Amino acid sequence: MLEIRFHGRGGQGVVTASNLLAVASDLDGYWSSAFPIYGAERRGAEIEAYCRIDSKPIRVTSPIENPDYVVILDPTLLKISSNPLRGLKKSSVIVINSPETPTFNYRTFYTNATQIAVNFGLVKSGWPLVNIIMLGSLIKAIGKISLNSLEKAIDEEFDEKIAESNKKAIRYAYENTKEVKLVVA
Amino acid sequence: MSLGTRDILNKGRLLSGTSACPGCPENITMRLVSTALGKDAVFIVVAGCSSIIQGIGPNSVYNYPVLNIAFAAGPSAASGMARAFKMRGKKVKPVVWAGDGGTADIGFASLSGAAERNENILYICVDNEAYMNTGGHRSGSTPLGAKTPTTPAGKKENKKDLPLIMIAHHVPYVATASVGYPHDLMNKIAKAKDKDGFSYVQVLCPDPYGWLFDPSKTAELGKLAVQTCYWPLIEYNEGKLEISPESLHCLDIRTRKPVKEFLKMQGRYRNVPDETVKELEDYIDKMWIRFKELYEGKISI
Amino acid sequence: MSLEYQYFPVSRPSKGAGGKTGNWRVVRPVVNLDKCIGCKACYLWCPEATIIPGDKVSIDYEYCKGCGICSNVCPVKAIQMVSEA
Amino acid sequence: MMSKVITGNEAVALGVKLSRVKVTGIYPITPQTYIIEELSEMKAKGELEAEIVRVESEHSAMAATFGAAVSGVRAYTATASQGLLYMHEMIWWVAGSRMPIVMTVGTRAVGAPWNIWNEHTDFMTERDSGWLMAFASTPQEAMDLTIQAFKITEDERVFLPMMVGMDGFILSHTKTRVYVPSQEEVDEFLPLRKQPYVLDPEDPVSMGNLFQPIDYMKFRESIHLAQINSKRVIEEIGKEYEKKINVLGNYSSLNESYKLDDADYAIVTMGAWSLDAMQAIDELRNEGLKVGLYRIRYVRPWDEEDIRKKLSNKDKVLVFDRSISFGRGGHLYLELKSTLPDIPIKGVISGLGGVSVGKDEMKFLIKKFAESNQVNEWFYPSEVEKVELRDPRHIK
Repeated sequence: MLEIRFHGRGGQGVVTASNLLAVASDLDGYWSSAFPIYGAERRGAEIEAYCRIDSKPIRVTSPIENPDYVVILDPTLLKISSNPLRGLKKSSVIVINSPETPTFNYRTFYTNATQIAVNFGLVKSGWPLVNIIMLGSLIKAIGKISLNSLEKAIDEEFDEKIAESNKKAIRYAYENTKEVKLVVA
Repeated sequence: MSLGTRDILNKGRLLSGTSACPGCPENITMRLVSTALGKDAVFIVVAGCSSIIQGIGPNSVYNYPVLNIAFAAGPSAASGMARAFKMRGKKVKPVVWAGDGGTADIGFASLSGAAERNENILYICVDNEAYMNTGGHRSGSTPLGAKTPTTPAGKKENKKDLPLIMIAHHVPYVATASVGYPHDLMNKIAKAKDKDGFSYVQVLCPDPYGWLFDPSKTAELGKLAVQTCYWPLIEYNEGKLEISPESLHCLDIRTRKPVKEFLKMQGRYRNVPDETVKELEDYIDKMWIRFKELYEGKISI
Repeated sequence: MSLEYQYFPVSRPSKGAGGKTGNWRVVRPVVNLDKCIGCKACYLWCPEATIIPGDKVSIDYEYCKGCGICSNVCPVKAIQMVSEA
Repeated sequence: MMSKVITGNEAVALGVKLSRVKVTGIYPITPQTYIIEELSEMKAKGELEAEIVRVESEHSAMAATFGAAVSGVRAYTATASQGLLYMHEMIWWVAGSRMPIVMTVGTRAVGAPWNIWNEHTDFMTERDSGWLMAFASTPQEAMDLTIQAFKITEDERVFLPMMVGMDGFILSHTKTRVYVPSQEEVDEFLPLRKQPYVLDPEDPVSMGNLFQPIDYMKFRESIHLAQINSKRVIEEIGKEYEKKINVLGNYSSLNESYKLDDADYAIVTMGAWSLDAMQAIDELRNEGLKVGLYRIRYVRPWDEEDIRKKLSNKDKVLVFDRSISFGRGGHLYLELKSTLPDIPIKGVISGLGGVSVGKDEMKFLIKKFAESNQVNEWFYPSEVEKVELRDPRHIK
């Protein structure tokens, strides 16, 4: 079973990202379950969402404490808390929205999703919509969920126009996601 | 007079042998209302005297389908019924039958909600000005100065102005009536029934055992309440306020009968202090100034 | 499965659901047929539907509770309340 | 049947639509709000042929739903927590009136203090009301039970309302694969509405006026017997559902067992964490511990016979409760205790107010229980164990 944890801020589409991944995985024939931690958080607050992917029905329901993949939609989160890096295993992989090359002691993938969002016009109420773009990076890192299924999931979720620009953006993110050469400390 | 005695002979749907106290004004109202409504109505009776008046199951003296229901649930249950009948393509009017406690107090939120949604229901408040079924305890609709078991020294607050509150909901139809004027009541119910939306009719029901007067005087008290202008007979129809003919004299303070004549017949106003009577007169006067201005179009709600 | 155990709180319209209410009466209305003009005011206001209308009215004593409203609303004072004792 | 990745709330809304509900009285409360949003959305798109009464309180939501039901149409509502407690009076009224209605309860803690997260106390406090009470463990089951509920409640041997519980957030907000039947399949399964009486001027029956004490008592006995007799109906309808609609489901019995036959120890659970428990059992069995699960799906009717059959040969039983009857213990624990007076039973209360109890905590507890019996009645997962308990303020 793959366990993926998403970190972002309220209003960034953290929950939508986790949901879309679940739908895409389902289309690829896997079982999946996606859920958020719901609190009284408002826009801007730290938010987590979870997605599990497996070849058989998923039975565990608890929040993911030891993720295989951590997706960080907003790098500024790392400045306010250590939550995004909580409970990581040696084998855990970080996928982060970052303008520069990040340095973690984990296998890391990164892309400048904020810039991509601006370039592709995915900005709403002043906020770049990075959530779906980061899914492009994530499936690149995971390797076994297809871009095709993710595109289908996006088509199901959004109106045609929004879906089209998102699909272009994830493809771009998918193709331009970089892996950081691991520096062992 | 659109409804003559011939209609009444054929249409009254209250059967003899009720569990009501002798001289019950709610029974008079039920007979008159059912006459005006005809067959195609379903009654929703909230907790109150009428829950008991129907008699003991499996029989009931109300010759209607009746849904007896908890105190605060009348207007919402009626809303659900109205929607169900709409889905079934049936022209049936849900009629909420509630006392003043169920209307002014515990049921007010659901009444206001149903009015705001303009549900296709008719709400009838049989206003005997107290929780008569439990022993005559004060409600929001009990008038100033009235002695009840929970206000033994006389109520300190004025009667809640329900008709105006309902008018402020801008529903198609709001009216007041009194058991003293049967034809006025029946005409108003007939109009309310035909509205495709929410209508509210509040009927003053002088209660011999709560107001403490001889039951044979029920109709007389119902008339006196109107003649002294204590109880206004009005009609708010599609945004226009009308004063019913029986109450037109109230527009001029000089043609009103002194409220004392109404009060002196009731035990609940025995030994009422003069200043309370004065306050009550003042309340009545202000009420009529408001109605006059509304009626003459000087103010609107 | 027999459905005998199913029992629902439903009622049907029926006269006298509150009992034979005539025996609540302490005073009885008596119509003076010479005076009655058949106007049916008593019928209109009767809270128990116990006035039987016609050219002259009569009274259903099985259910009449003796409240006396009929006597009071009669414009020609044709109904007298008489003690049951 | 087609599969979709949807939340428990969406699954229930689809079940309601497929059951051709005609009127729903709705009022928002977290975590069920998405159900009524979905229904409103379906109606706006013309997919749902129903009247939606957007009332001003939960008391009114139940009253409106009830009013519609007595007028002869299929009616549904949903609520949670404070809302469920606020409609408590009407819940009793509906059952007393013997009116088939279906309601979803997205379970949630009850204040004070405010808490929006999952626990079962709200749901369990209604167990004396006369309603049939089922509880789902997956979004799939939430939908399946909703569709079955209409048929069960409208069976002439039952004629009682039914609430279907579903863990707030854990099921209501989790997106996962759900097999959704076609309209034709549901139509074939669910016949036209039946109910004990309809309020209609053509035949003026009335409901609920005063009856003699002896009649009242007979009505109460009738509800009790209908509850007991509903067991067979639920099994029949469950089997039919399995055959006609969801071949993957397991609805032929009220409750469910997992690796129980050869188990020395049994645990009892209800709701979503039952699946975590199954996972824990698999792992513990690999470690050689012979433990099995009995999952309560129906709180009412209570399947005393099956519980005795499945559990009376166990060495001991551990009951997990996500609810509390203050001063006495977990509700399921109390029920089990009265059903199995001769077996050592222990109850553990946890997961209240959204405290997360998963597979690992289950493993810890079961192991401890099996090996030493030393399980505290109140279990706090390690990460919240060091909660600072504040002193009450002493008022002079």
